[in-house]
Amino acid sequence: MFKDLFRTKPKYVTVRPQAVPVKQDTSAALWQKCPHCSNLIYKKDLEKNYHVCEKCGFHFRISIAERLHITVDEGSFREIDTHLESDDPLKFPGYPEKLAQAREKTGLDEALIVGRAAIHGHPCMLAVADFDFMAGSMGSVVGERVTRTFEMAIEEELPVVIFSAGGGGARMQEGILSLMQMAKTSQAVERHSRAGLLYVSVLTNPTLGGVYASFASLGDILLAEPGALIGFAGPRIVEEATRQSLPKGFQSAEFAMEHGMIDKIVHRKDMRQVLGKILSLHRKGRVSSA
Amino acid sequence: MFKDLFRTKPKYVTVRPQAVPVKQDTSAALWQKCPHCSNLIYKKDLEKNYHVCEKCGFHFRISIAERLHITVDEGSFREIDTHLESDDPLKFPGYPEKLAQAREKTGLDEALIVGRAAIHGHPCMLAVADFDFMAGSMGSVVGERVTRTFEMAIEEELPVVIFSAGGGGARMQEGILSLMQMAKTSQAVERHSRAGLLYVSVLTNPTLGGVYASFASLGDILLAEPGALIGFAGPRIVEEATRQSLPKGFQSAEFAMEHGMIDKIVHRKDMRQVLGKILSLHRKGRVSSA
Amino acid sequence: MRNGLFEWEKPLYELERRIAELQKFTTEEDMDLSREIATLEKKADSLRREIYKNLTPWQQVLLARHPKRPTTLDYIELIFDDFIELHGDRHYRDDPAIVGGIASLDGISVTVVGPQKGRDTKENIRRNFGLPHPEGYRKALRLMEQAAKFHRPIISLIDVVGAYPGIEAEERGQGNAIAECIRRMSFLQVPIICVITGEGGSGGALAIGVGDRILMMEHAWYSVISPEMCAQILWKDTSKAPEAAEALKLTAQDLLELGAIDAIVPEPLGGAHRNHEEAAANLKKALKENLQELMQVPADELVEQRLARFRRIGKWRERTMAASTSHK
Amino acid sequence: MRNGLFEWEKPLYELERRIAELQKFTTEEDMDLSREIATLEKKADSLRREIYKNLTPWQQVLLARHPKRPTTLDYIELIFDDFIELHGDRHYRDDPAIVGGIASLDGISVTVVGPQKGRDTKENIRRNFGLPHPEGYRKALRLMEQAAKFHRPIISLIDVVGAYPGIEAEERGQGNAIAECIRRMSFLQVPIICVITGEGGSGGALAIGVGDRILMMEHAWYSVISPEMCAQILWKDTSKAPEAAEALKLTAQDLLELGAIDAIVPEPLGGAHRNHEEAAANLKKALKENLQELMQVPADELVEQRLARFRRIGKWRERTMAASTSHK
Ligand SMILES: [Zn+2]
Ligand SMILES: [Zn+2]
Repeated sequence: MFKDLFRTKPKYVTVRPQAVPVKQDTSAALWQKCPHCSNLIYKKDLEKNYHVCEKCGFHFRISIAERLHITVDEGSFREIDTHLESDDPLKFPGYPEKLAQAREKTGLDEALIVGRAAIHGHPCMLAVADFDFMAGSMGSVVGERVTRTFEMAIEEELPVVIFSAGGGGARMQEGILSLMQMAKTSQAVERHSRAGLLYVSVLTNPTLGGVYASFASLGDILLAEPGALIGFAGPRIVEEATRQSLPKGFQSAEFAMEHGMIDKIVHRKDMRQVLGKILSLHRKGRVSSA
Repeated sequence: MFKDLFRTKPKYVTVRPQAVPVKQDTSAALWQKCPHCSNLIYKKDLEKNYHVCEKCGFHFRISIAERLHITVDEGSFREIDTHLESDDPLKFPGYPEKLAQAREKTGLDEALIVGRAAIHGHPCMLAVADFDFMAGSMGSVVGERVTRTFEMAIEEELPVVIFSAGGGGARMQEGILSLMQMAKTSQAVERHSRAGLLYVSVLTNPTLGGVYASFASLGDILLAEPGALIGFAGPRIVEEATRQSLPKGFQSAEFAMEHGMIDKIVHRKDMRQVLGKILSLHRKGRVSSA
Repeated sequence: MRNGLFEWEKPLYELERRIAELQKFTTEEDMDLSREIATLEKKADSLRREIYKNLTPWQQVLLARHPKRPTTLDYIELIFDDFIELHGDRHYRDDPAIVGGIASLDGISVTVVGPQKGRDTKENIRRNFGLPHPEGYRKALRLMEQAAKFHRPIISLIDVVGAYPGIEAEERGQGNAIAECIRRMSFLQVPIICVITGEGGSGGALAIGVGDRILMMEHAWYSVISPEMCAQILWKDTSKAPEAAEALKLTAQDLLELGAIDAIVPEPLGGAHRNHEEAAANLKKALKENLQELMQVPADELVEQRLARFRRIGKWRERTMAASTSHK
Repeated sequence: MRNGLFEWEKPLYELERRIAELQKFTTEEDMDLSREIATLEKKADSLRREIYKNLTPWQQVLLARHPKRPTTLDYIELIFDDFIELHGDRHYRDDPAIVGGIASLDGISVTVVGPQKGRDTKENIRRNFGLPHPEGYRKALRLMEQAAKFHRPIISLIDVVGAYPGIEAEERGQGNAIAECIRRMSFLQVPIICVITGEGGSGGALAIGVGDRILMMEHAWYSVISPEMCAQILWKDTSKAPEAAEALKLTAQDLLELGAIDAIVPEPLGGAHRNHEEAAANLKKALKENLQELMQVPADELVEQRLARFRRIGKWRERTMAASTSHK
């Protein structure tokens, strides 16, 4: 049904992330302060260094365009326009306005885009989230896009790579429909898995709530960027609920790794290479080519 | 192959547990002291009370004959003589003598016997261990008997109930052959499980080492008698290795339950009824008889 | 709430007290007040119907949290026979905030799981107020997978405000535990009936909420987020929970219209806490009817239908079309 | 042991030192001592062969524990390409005492798992001296089940004196973790090669020791119980470990005769610690040969053969027969 949508209708691309400009600070300041170590960094250096603080290794949040630029083979990304626009099914107070603001702020139509890409020559389906779009939260459109990513990957026997940044979890403005996207996406992951295909989930800062508690934590292999906040309940909620002070590094990628929740922490500069190796080790027909 | 052994050869029963007398204290004392609360118990009362201290609930170890008496439908137990006698494959110093002593002490030919039985009218395959035979440890014969129990159960589509008391773990006198019984029995359990059949493992005091780390902890449902010692490394080994004092109740059935390792603690007097209920809820054709 | 009564029940309570007085009078003074009593009772009856028909979403939430509302174990006791509780996740701990086991539903063997609130303070502390840790979800999953082995239907009774947001819960992977529950439950080849009996809070409810039938007790609520937390995030003010409850569309009626649930199980007038037996009887009837239907469906078809049902959920507009199209 | 040398190596060490002296002399003083050196080297060579051919079981045990013996990560580095270590059990903790990941064996993608001892004191403390907790076994199992999903062969490199006998290890279900590993590994539909590279202690080794081929490095040991613990239990005297080592039949040669292993991988003369590269090259050759054979076998047949192999293990007498019959 939905597959026909892609095939028969003209591609109507409103968003081409490669063309989206790196966000500009309107203050035109040349320096950026590291929120972790307070180091002052020359912005051009920051860009050259994958938006990572050279002094302390803090990974700044980056836009989808930047993520694609440093991750996939040049020119390989082809967005699949899903033609979907978020509706306001609950007539939730303020939701249309928030959507409009997010669109303006990010230049994106939703918090996650999907497409075909290649990494080190290995084709894959790719989805990338942007925290700046309503905290990367998952409503009907994000859930549907993630689901379609896995379905197309099944059809084309492709691995899936997803960069999550769903700090907002399931989007409350779409109520129960958002909650149900957790089930829908998890089921798509499992269908893809049962087809014997690979799914690498990359957790970037922050991945929380209903996004973490569904497709984002169900990868065959879970990678994370250093320092990324990863968890179900966010730190403030935990602090309020327990009235305890949180342990150092609570819910950081390093914390998650120590507690057995992720496979590997990968510095942003190494991400493309590690993904390439993983895809290579899983490429079709490799096992029998003894 | 082995099945033919049962079928075609004459049954040569040397051990009929129902006929094995309850162990007699040669001192002929009428009173027994509870090792847990030091309560002095009139022996006849102890027998009437399932060999449980009325004051503190301590469960005394009981013989296989007693276990059968209080657990299975009267007269239902039919031992399957496996015709197997332990050999001394490694020529291990002192092993033949230890076997001879154990045989004399218990009147059994090995640390575990198997047979067909019924509990509350539900037929099952049953295996019962006796700690007094070389600490209930598993060598080639115990491993083979357990394995055959599951294989016969598969053939006859029967549930399996096992009362373990393998405090001795894998029997060191048979070296690597004992260790491999862990694999053999675990595989038999899984074959039985894949046939969709029920296995209830009842952990009695003590169940440790290679017995706990194989078939005994692989039941669909794990029951335990109150206070039973359950674990992999015995408490003395843990104490020596860690040089820490052990927490209260360490490795007791209650401890195991709190840590999520067993399903239910069942007082000896209720065991027959609970097993009956479980077998009833799993009886064939029950689900579809809506 | 005072003495187990809500503000909005006050007029009713006054009437009920008056009727009781008159009845007492009748007995003690040997006076015939039957006409007066009948009038008042008629009035009470219509007031009752009016009140409970027009509850606001927030009032529904409060009703679903009534301390005397039947808990999971209450329903189990009233609906099933031969319940044997089974414990433990086989990894870390037995979580008392989730119970589960095997039982008989009028001769049909089933596996039952569900969060369990305490019925008094002591039990609430032991059960962490019914807020599960990851090991609770893993226990539920273990029991559900066992049910699948034995081709045994699963009944999931859901009453949980959310998964516990604690430090240890996060350490032991609350998010991944929920995700694994959702993923694996979705593919179990046995009939699954989920019932929101009280509170259905977020991922902590959905973790055991994927089924072939999703029922909801009349006064239960089910939402992506609790109204309080929603109010806190949106308006930095938890006292606006009533507005959030309104906005979230969390009542049984709303969810039926949104296609998130299949049917509403009626409660006794005034809520399940007023008559546990009646509530349980209604639920038992619904369980049996649905189970009998589901048991006719071959296992693989069941799973396909279950997946198709969730596959459809979501609402959006199509960008290429001139007018907006709605998908459901 | 002193300076990494055992008592029984002393005569050899003296000879080797003498040869080194003469060689130094040759260079420094420009004297031709080649005949003397050749004589001594011939003597050393035959002494070396004699010593390492006639090691007692206890000496084998000590050799297998040599602090410079290649560890699992050493072998991985020397044998495989593109190794990516993967972490965690997804339940509680990443256990540094067991490592695992994916890698390429000359173009064949494989999953590798194994206990990891530290190569110095600091690493040993971090890795708990290579003694795994339950979460270590659960990580290994997770990675092995993932290998099965991708039809990827499994290489299990075993060097562990036993599962850690600690309080927390028991709390988190050491026994059940081992049992589940054994049970599930047995049925994985991919080729599995297990290699006892150093120590193979009890259930802690068997947990990742069920395979289609079980290989053993020449000087490794594998036993139902460590010699020390056996001596402690039998004779209340750990100094009798050498006698226990003798009784337990734990050397590669003994185990080959007992049918518990399939083949012995030769080590460099004097033990794998003397030449990591040579040891790894020998192991790599054995892995490739065995893997190529196993990859010809259909997956379900593989599992049946694997099960049949363990099904046969055990020795007893038949009671009905007049003479004793031996089964193996
Ligand atoms: Zn910095
Ligand atoms: Zn007592």
